[in-house]
Amino acid sequence: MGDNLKNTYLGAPARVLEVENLTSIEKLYTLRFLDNDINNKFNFIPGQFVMFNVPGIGEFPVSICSSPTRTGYLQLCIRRAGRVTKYVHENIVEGSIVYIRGPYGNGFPLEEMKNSPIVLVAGGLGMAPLRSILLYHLDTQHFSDLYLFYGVRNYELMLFKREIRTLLRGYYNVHVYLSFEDIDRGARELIRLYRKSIVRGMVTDALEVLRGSVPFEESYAVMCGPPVMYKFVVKKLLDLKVRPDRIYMTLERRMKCGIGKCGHCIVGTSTSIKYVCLDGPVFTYWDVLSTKGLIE
Amino acid sequence: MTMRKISISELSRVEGIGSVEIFINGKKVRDVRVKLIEGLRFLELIPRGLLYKEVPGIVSRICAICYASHAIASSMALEKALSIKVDRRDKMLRELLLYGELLESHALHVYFLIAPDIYDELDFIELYKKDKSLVKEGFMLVKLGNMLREIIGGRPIHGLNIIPGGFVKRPSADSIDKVLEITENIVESSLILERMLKCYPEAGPMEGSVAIATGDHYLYGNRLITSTGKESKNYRVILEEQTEEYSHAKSALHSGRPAVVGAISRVLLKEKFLSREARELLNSIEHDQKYITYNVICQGAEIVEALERILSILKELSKLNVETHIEEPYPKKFSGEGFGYIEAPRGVLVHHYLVEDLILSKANIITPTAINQKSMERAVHNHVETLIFNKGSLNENDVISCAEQIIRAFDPCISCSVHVCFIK
Amino acid sequence: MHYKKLPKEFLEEFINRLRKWGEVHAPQKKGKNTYFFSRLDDPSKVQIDYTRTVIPPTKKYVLRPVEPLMLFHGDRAEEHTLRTTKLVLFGVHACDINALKILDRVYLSEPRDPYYEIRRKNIVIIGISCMPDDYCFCKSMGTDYAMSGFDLFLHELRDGYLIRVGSPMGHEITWNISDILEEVSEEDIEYLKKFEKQRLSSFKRHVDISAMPDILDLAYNSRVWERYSERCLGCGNCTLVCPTCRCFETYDVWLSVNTSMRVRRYDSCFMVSHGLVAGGHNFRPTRLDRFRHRYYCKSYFDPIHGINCVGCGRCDEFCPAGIKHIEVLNEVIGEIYGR
Amino acid sequence: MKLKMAIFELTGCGGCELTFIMLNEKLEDILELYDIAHFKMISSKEDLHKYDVAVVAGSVSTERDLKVLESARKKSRILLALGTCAVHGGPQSLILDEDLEGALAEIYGKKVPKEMKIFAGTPISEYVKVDVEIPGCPPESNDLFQALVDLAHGVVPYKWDYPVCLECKINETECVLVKRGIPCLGPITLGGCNAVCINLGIGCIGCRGPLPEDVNIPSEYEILKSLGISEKTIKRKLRMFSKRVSLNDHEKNLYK
Ligand SMILES: Cc1cc2nc3c(=O)[nH]c(=O)nc-3n(C[C@H](O)[C@H](O)[C@H](O)COP(=O)(O)OP(=O)(O)OC[C@H]3O[C@@H](n4cnc5c(N)ncnc54)[C@H](O)[C@@H]3O)c2cc1C
Ligand code: SF4
Ligand code: SF4
Ligand code: SF4
Repeated sequence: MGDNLKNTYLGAPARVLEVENLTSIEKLYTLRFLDNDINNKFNFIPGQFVMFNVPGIGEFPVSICSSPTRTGYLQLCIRRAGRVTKYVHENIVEGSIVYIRGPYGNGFPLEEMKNSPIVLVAGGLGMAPLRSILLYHLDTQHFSDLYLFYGVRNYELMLFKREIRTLLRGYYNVHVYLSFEDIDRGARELIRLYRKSIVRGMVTDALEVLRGSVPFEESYAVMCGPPVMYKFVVKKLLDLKVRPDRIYMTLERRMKCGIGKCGHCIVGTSTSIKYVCLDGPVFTYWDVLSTKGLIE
Repeated sequence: MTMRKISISELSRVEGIGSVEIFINGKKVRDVRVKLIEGLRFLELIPRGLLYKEVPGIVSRICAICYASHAIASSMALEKALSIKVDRRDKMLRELLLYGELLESHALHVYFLIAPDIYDELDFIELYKKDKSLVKEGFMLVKLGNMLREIIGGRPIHGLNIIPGGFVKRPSADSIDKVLEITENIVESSLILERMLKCYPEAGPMEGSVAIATGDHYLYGNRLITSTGKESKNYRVILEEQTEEYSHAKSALHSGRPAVVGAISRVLLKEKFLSREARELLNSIEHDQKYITYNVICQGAEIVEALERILSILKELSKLNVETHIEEPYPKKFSGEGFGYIEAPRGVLVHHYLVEDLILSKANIITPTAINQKSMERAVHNHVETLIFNKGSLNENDVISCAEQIIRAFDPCISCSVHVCFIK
Repeated sequence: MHYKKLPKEFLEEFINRLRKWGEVHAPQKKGKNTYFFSRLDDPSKVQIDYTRTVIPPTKKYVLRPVEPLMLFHGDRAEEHTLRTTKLVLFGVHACDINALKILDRVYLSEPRDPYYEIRRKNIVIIGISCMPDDYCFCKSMGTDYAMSGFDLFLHELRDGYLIRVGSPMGHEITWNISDILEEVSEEDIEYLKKFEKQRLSSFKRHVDISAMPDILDLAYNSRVWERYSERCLGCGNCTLVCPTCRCFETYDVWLSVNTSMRVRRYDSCFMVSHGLVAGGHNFRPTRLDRFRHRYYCKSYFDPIHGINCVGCGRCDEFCPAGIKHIEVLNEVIGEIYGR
Repeated sequence: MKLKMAIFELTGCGGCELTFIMLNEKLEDILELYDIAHFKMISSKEDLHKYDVAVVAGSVSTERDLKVLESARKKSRILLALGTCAVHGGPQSLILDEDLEGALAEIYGKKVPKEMKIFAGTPISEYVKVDVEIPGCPPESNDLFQALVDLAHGVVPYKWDYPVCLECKINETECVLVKRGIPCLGPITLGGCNAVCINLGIGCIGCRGPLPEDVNIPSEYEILKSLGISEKTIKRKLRMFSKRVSLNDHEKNLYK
């Protein structure tokens, strides 16, 4: 871990190369640092995040959703959620300059997971950091098998539609399962085409449906989603016999610095104070057990 | 012949919300109604039950433009009620503060509200596009006034530093020196003011109105005096209450005649207090004193006066050793009744309190605009009638713009006016 | 350790000589009995036996309450450059010196905070011994004595001060002013022993911290938290004055239409927005959550530096609701012990 | 392109409008971003079409106020409530609807003005949706500046939630409450004023209104009571600037 960049709080200027509308509230930004040196040097682990600094407006943490194997650019999927992200959606366009610092956080322990099956459980925007692992696997065949469970309200709100549809069609050792709470037109179309891969309901329902078909006992599980999701998914995974020490999750807190100074992301009690930005954002189930308040 | 009604639904470039209705029957004006229709603020009822010290800070909320006048009038009334002494240095500071407020309020009125009339613009922003220097001069004066309100009053608006007995904290020597330097620079520079006021047209004859002011000192006093020669320590002898069903402000009369207060009354009744510089300005401008527009000329003179006074008081203060921390003044009595008379920028302001066991039990406040209300009607009345007489016919827009200009010349502050409550 | 003695009559001279190593800042008085560190122009103004300052000097001078971080002109950004002066903090208490070590751990761990680092490097710390008042409980926290973290530390003697020299910088100072220093005598050591004994027996408040982190953790659902959080105003005074609390907020301020400045300022975990994340979810939605969080954060047992609280008593002294940190802890602990 | 701004005055002391003038040099910056289409206090201009930003100052106290407010809302994209009267109701909100008749009789006697319907002073958010709130009596002109520049750039202005105590501590002022026993509403009052009053040595009187979310009135009540202040005075102090402060059953006839 550490800082690839010189200035701790300012970051390095980067140009927006492309903006793609993913849904009505999420956009994908492709960026490249102005300084080529940094582009070459910039290296990260899936699960890490950067601070996205908009001059004069503010700064926020955002997970990197491209893969470290694809160098020279950086992709960030940003949801319109508040002050700065609203500004970004409305005013940051192709050619805009923003400042990026990082990568920060621990990232997923990929070495440990090598050659095992992996289960990715994503809820809503939680797909963003998990896409990084997905792409990494596509490029390196890091895991023996990759099972993606992606729960989203409806097709309209689904991220990375093109990529996921490609994978749904069938890809060597990548298996994609989707769950929709509401069946809109897109969802209906998907159900028609890939009936076996789509479940109506929550992501936990999808996991349940696949009980017996996915080797949960040997798998690593990684999850990311809205705060309310964790409790239920962890319970389900344990129920499906995923080993407790193989459950990983990436969490979110308010962050003003990203480097363990500002104190906003501190969680835990007298025996277990943790900084989400330094000790996380990737945590294990063990961390959750020993740190009160981590997922609730 | 039928009655015509001309109305101005909302006056512009005045402080607060007011409207005017003029009823005309043939060549005669039947009635003029100035309606001060801003919502009620109840500021005489609200501070009841508070500790006496806290009252000036709350009643100052009557008006932002002259908050310090309210706070000082309130403090003076409480000092009388409870026999609280005021140190000489605090008296000087109060005077300085009042002059600062006078400067701020008059500069706002003359440069930002009246000047567009003189140069035929809709507002000072348009004026600024054509003539930066005039508006900048206005800002410079307003800023100085506000600076004084900040360092002495505690904040440019609604500062809480003013309490019965003086101040919580006196301004530091540094801040005095800083303002002194700024004031010196302004006094040395030559103002456009006089040139501008020379172009200001006359309007609004004031026959029949009685001028009222405080006695003793240019900005305050223990008694009220009038142009009819009457004087009294009891404001109720001078001012008679009256409620109009169409206005939220109670108006006041003197012996059945409309009263007028403000710069014009001060100059007419107390010219001898003015400095040479202020009198020079008055003499250099030809403007008939019988028109209310003369009020604006007097305001101009008072701007000059305020600058001179501010300079001399600051000079004196910078020589004194004014320590910032003071012992809190204490009351000698716990109950009592007291009046405070101040010349707020817009004229006579009366605060009258009853205190029981250091807690305020009753309050009565009379503000200048409420007193002026009847005179405004009278001036518009007179003017419109002359207009019809001179021109024969009547153009509604002319009437409206004239009436607005006349009322504006009074510098009404409607926010202030809507709290009148006489103790029965 | 290296020891020297400063005779009392040379105290002012000593302070004046310190100016060679930087601007001297020392405890001074405000109002009736409020103390704060600020530049000392007149050495006779120093409040040498002050109780505690509002903002701890060790926090105030390294982590400014409000500090510009960078400037933006359109999308051009530039770092706010620091012009630091060298400072000598004269009269720092042991608890604050120990607290600075905790701040150091946070701000000087990688990636370092550049603003903190520059300021930290430019500070000379001169400690001074003190007698506990009603609020102090540093003894319980093991922070009542500074064994490191200072350049010089003065201990009151009858006729002077025993100086402990804690760093090469400290040595440079004593070496330079050796003309006003003396050697420590047997009598001085006796006095020091007596002083320390009296100091240690003067504490009125105690808490047993040996198993505290675990006990508190187990008492997560204790009613004590609830009872006190009903009294707590959530004003954050306790965190702002704490020498080990260091949360900051950042925000952007417009200087004109197109230029702006990013600023950081002290923040407090008592603010509702502190635990808010995207989507409006709040991780500490109630005052109870926030109240408890502070106690947990302060009572965290760090494997290297021990407990996150140094027992300076500031939070107690400045709490408008009169909530006493140590009373709350003792009540929670007592409850688990089955009282 | 410049945005169009309109400023509307309801019932208040004029201080909020005055904060525009207090921007001094910065007013020029604002005029670079905005055209002022309507501002009765300083301008005779009348532009009654749509506005990008409508600034509303003062409380709703008359029928006329309500009409102005409703039309301001209809015509504008963003509505900004300026000042404690607009945000919280201001001092006039101490007189509740049920007190109104008595209060009017006390002021006017039998001849009560009939021209217009009078309400108890009410925050504007009770009638229309408010997008941005800048409380303060008077509001800080810098807050106004920041918000207007933010809006012109398309950013939502910050909404702070820290109390006066925070700034009081940052200034290292002597806490008048704990050190001198002077009643101070700082702990429950929204900060942003740089704790000016405490700098002078006076307790906060709560002119910026209560904290937006979690505000512990009962505890503050107990603190003031322990200073020996009478119940009646405390209630009045707490409710002085804000209708939002709830004192439950104590509220009736607060003014008497
Ligand atoms: C490690 C990490 C990774 C992340 N990765 C991503 C990612 O890949 N993509 C992504 O889109 N986001 C991601 N986020 C979340 C992202 O950082 C937030 O969405 C972002 O900080 C929002 O910033 P903002 O300035 O737009 O919102 P802010 O204005 O700071 O508001 C944040 C949230 O607080 C709430 N809020 C703020 N003010 C108020 C108020 N006055 N009243 C009520 N609610 C309020 C809002 O609900 C808002 O959603 C990540 C966060 C973390 C910690
Ligand atoms: S928690 Fe209280 S006693 Fe402990 S270090 Fe912080 S302020 Fe001092
Ligand atoms: S200082 Fe006291 S009242 Fe304020 S947040 Fe801390 S514990 Fe609560
Ligand atoms: S003086 Fe008032 S605002 Fe300041 S810290 Fe004390 S209670 Fe808070």
